[in-house]
Amino acid sequence: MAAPAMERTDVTNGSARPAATQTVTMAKSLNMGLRSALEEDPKVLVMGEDVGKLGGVFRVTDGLQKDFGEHRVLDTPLAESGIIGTAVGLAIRGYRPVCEIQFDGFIFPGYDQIVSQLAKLHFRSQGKVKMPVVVRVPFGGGIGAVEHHSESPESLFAHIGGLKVVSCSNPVDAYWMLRQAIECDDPVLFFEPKRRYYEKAELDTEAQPPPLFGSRVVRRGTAATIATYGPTVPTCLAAANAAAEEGTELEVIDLRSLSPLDLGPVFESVRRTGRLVLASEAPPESSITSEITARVQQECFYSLEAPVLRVTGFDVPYPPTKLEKHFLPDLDRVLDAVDRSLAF
Amino acid sequence: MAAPAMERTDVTNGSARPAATQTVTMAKSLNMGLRSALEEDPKVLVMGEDVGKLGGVFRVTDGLQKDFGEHRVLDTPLAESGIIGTAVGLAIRGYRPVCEIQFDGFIFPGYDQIVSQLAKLHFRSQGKVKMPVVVRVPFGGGIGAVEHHSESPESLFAHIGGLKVVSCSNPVDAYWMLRQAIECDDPVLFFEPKRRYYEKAELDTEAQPPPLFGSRVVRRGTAATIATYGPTVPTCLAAANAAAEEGTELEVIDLRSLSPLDLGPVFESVRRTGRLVLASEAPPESSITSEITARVQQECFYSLEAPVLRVTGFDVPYPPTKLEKHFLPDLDRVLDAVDRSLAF
Amino acid sequence: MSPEHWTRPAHPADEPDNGVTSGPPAATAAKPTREQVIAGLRATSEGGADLVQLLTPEGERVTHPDFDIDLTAAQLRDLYRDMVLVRRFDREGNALQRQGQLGIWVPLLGQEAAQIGAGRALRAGDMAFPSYREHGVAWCRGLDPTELLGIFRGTDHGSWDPLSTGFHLYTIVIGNQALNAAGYAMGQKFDGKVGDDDGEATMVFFGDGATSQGDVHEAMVWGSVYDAPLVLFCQNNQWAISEPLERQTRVPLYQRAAGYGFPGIRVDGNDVLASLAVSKWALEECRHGNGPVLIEAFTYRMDAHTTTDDPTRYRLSDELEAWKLKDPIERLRVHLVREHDADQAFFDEVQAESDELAARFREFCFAMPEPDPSRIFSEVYAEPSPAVTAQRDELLGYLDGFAEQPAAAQGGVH
Amino acid sequence: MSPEHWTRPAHPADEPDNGVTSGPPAATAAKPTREQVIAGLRATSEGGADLVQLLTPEGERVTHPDFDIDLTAAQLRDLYRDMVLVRRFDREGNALQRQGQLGIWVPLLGQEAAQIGAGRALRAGDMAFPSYREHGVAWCRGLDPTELLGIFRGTDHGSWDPLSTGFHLYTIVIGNQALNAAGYAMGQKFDGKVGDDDGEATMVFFGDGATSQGDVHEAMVWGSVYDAPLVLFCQNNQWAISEPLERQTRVPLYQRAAGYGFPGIRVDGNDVLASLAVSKWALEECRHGNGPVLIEAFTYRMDAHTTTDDPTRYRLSDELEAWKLKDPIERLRVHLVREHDADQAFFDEVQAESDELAARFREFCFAMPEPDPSRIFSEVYAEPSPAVTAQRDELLGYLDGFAEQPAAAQGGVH
Ligand SMILES: Cc1ncc(C[n+]2csc(CCOP(=O)(O)OP(=O)(O)O)c2C)c(N)n1
Ligand SMILES: Cc1ncc(C[n+]2csc(CCOP(=O)(O)OP(=O)(O)O)c2C)c(N)n1
Ligand SMILES: [Mg+2]
Ligand SMILES: [Mg+2]
Repeated sequence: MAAPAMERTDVTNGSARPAATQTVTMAKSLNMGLRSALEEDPKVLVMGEDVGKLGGVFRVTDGLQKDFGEHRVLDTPLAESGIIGTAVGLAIRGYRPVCEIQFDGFIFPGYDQIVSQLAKLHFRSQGKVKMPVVVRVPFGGGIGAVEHHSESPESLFAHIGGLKVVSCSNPVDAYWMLRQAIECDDPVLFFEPKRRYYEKAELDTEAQPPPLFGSRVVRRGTAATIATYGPTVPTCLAAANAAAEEGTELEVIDLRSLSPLDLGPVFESVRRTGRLVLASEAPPESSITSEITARVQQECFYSLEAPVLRVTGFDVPYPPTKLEKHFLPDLDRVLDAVDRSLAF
Repeated sequence: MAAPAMERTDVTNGSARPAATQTVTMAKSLNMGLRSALEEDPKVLVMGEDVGKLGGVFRVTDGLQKDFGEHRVLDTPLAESGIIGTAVGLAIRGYRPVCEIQFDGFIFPGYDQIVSQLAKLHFRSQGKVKMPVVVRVPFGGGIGAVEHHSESPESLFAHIGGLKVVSCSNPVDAYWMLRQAIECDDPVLFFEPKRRYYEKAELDTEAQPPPLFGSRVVRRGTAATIATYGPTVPTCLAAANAAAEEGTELEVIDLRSLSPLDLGPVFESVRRTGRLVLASEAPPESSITSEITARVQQECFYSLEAPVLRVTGFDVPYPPTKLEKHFLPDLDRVLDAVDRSLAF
Repeated sequence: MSPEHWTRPAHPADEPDNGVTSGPPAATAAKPTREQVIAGLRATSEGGADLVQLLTPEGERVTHPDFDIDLTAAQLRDLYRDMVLVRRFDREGNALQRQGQLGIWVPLLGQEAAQIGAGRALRAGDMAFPSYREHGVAWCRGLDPTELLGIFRGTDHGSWDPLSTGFHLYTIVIGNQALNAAGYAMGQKFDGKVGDDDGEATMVFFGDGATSQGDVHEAMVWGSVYDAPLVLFCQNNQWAISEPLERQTRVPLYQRAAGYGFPGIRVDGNDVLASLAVSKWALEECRHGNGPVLIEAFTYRMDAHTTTDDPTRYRLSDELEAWKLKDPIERLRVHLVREHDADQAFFDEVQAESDELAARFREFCFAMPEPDPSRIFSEVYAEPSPAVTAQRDELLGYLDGFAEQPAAAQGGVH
Repeated sequence: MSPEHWTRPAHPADEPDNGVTSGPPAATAAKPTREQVIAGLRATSEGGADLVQLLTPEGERVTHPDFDIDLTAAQLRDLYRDMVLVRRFDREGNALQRQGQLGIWVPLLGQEAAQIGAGRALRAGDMAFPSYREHGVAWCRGLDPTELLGIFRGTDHGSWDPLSTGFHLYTIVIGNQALNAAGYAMGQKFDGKVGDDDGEATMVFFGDGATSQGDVHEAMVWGSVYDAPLVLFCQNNQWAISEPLERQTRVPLYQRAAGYGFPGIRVDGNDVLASLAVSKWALEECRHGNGPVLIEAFTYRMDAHTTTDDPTRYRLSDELEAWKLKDPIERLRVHLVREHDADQAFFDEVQAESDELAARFREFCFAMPEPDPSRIFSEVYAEPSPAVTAQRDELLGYLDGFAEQPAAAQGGVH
């Protein structure tokens, strides 16, 4: 797969501001993405718990039910298997449901329908039945929430053949990636970094977005490569900025697509820098960062000057949130790993 | 963690045969393991679909309900969330349930209870509530079954902090590992390679078993290391025998414990051989084989003479079984990977 | 490895270190107790006072205050023909499995009336979501029975087109299809296809065991909350593999419906007229916006759960004998003879047609080609994934290597 | 990052490139329609003819043919005291959240009678499985209210001992605890603790929204199939966050029970006497082996779903006003004054006690220590995992580095 467009390496700093450009939070850009999709295709539905009148607990679906009605924006009964299972049926009927799972930790009652039906029906029917379903999941920690509200379960979907998995890291990507995910004829698990919902950027709704399933170099550098996704992209960019002040230029890659992985840009980068650090909030064991490591060590065997290092959450249940500052990869832990990599 | 006992490198060829020794299939040795546990501890329960009068679709629980009664061996209603969820409650009450999931592909309705309760209650309660629950899962392909009956979902559990995951590869391990899993105060996902259920070995029920959570070198070699688990252990041993006939001595490690991984023996081996091939039926993406690769490239960075290579299933839904011979790692594909590793 | 087995693994042939030839242990003496047999018989031989029946086991036509149906002799003969043909290819499927041509077969024996009644009540615009035993419904939806073979031979996961046939693919994970059907029925409603005589409806099939699954409950919740045109057709065949109905419920299953605010009806599932009448009524209710409806078809699984199951381990033959007296085909045959002048010529004709079908079914099975290895990777996604494409190319390249150098096919280290 | 927020993320403070300060968008004008308000009021202001009530909203004692209870004046005062104290620390929890001392609080306001009635019906040997709003039940089980604070402050996931208190930890994943409770109740039965007056029972708490989850259904299946001593206590507070009852069901929830073959009772959840009477009866039935029983306590969530919720977005204040007239505490107060000579001294005393409790609750909260980083890894397993131990050692070593060289705490590349 070709490397995606790399023009906009800093998405928050558009210089000329075209007419279609506005400053928006990620929550707002997602809302705009849903709104455009609902406007353009009458088959698009939004469904989930509290997505209607309340507009979702994060207000991502704010105002949509009011404007599109209760048959386009559905406040469903409280059961995630039901949400996914009926979305599958609606897709068979020709609809394009966009399901909201209220929090990461509540996707598991719907896991069976995702794995057994959503992921497999296209293959099972040899393409006769399409599954254009998007499952939006606010994920990750850092918001001081109670248990089950801060998890990073994306690897559990990347492991499942038949699913596609993406994660946005900024409001601009959020808008385009959601629109592209809704247009995609495959089931897409769409992971939204909830602690970034209220960060802002300039969104040009008439721009040409890069392909959905591509990674992107968001900062050029030479000393080492950092690859990451979702909530830790800003963290890693901040780490790279801090390193730059001390004269170390780090390359940062926003993976964006977690399955399929678009590792071409990572391989290319690692061949130049010889060093790779991966950052993710998820527990490391049998995860997406394990997978990237496995593929990089194979493809870049002779280029690596240090082992691939990972900065991640831990292989434990998410801790009480007074402790999450130690659980989540932060600027210091990322730079510590870079140091260790450079020391090899 | 210390490397486990390695005396018995070939479990099927005991030379002296003590009184407590008999030739058994894996299905039988599992049955014996359950029987001993039921006999020794009145808190042990066996529960699942058709485990009672029928003795399970694989007859692993054959005769147990007859001998221990319906309150020890429970034919449950048909719902996996119910099986796991009530087992959690029984464990809170002080029982030690051993749940049977009829086939790998049917564990997903119970996934939520496994992830949200079974895995987390010990941590949540800071040890006040123990979760000594074993979930037995006949897994893997090669039996010519219809969809959902041949999957290898173990990585989806290895990724979850709070769970332990093991897989046996032969009748002797099956007996001891099951007994140890039932004795363990943590929740253990116990993956049984169903296509090996009727392979036989000599079982000495008075032997001293190695620790449950340890890997084991099952064949000594020098040219390259193969690490594997469950159904592909015999495949890899056969591959090593074939290679030996051509003068190449391969070391084979049976991982046995998939979470926690006991990689000490793997590191030690790779430091000697410089080459590692991993074999597993599971799809590779974000899997246990990815994890092992990630850790080996880190720990053995300067010893590896070739990248870690993987021989696995593919990142697709399990295919119709006329095709499974191409999906499952076989002797030839393992040796092909060894060749590629040696060619580096 | 050929798909000769489902729950009984074959001994693997691809490994030299394997000397295992034995199958699973022989059936033990774990027979049901007397009490269990009596309880089982009581539970299963009678449907209770609420059972809707239009044709007695003796072939007598009876009336029902709420449900009735007016059928011509020709229509009755068609129903008879349906049931005979379906039973015939079902038996052939069993035989093909015994001969090693199929990995497994899931018999419907005894459930022909339930399925043909429901299936013939469906209209072209309706949609059916089967479980895995609905060969009779497949027949009514116009599938050629040979289209069912791939799943059981291991060449595909279902070959027919769900949309053009109005018959979804078989669903094996118990209960999943109930929610998928609820969603589809919601779609029919959102499409404005509900509300008058031309309305559409969806019918979902599941077993007595499936009623315990959360998904079936959630389908009832969704169906009722969205007033979906959904008929939940539960074939209570008294057994979920080895577990009798009492492992799933204390009370008749049709009574569940009231708790969700829609009607539940227990129909004699061995009476094709009653099954047809109740199904038609339920579908009409749904078409007009009065869904959902739950139908419990009280019937019996006369054969094993699948060809790999051994029912002698958990039920006594007395039970089967009792149910034989209620055979769905036999009662219609008697009725046709007594009341509708069906003569031997008619029965011979159906017999001949069923022989032909069986022969064609059989021949088709023998001639089914092996799927190509590339099929492992085909249509995993609508928009191909580079990762899967790379894996495909690697495998096909690897297999090509064997084709070119057959000597290497036995492996070896160079 | 401090746990100031649940559904409203804080703006992260650990990153220099972040200049975001705004919260979520302000509430929009998406108010309920007139029709919805009328429907809502009709659905929620009356429990219907089947509602079991012993004390009217006006404080009048009424009788019920099936359920009654004989309480002394002292017992009535105790119930009153319970409700006042529980409400008081509940309000304090809300206030502590507003002041940034708690990440979130889940208010029980309005549900005191349902919870105290149920909680006081439980005996020492019984077990309760709460959801996350059962502070009143916790109180009855003898927990000190301060034990509830850790979850909401983010210092732990529940600090009390479920076994010694007979009160399981709060369960946040909707419905999960119903199955855990069913299993526990099965254990009580297997232990021989069911069958006579000394029997044990289990009570599980969940909301109206939870009834849609498959797990709650499966708990009803398991409970009934195993005759488990399980009381399913559903607090129908009319709302699941923003969704009114009609998004979950067409008919009253207590009617679900009949479909599983056990009794379902709708009780006035704002009437502590009725809640106590029905709960006692249900627990007695279970102790004697006649479980399960479903209780639907018809009540109202008078406050927001949690402190991060904004109910003005989805319901009108009229509804709240209607329910205020049925306040559970007020009606018992009136009753005590009118019928049991409760004087101002009694009310002053309860007031003083509740002030003390609130002060202690508050002080405790302020003084709660930060957990140690090693807590992240503690008790993940009963038998430690080397992988987790290694991760712990690595993190603690890394943090030690900062302690030794505070200059490095801002990071940097050397
Ligand atoms: C989720 C799930 N669990 C277990 C199984 C294994 N299994 C296949 S059929 C069956 C029994 C089904 O009984 P019932 O619902 O009564 O349908 P019947 O087979 O009698 O038609 C079981 C347990 C499965 N297919 N799916
Ligand atoms: C499985 C799951 N899905 C979603 C949520 C988010 N959530 C928390 S409370 C709630 C509403 C619960 O309503 P109800 O059962 O009526 O209980 P109440 O809060 O009214 O007491 C939701 C949707 C959750 N905790 N668990
Ligand atoms: Mg059945
Ligand atoms: Mg509620």
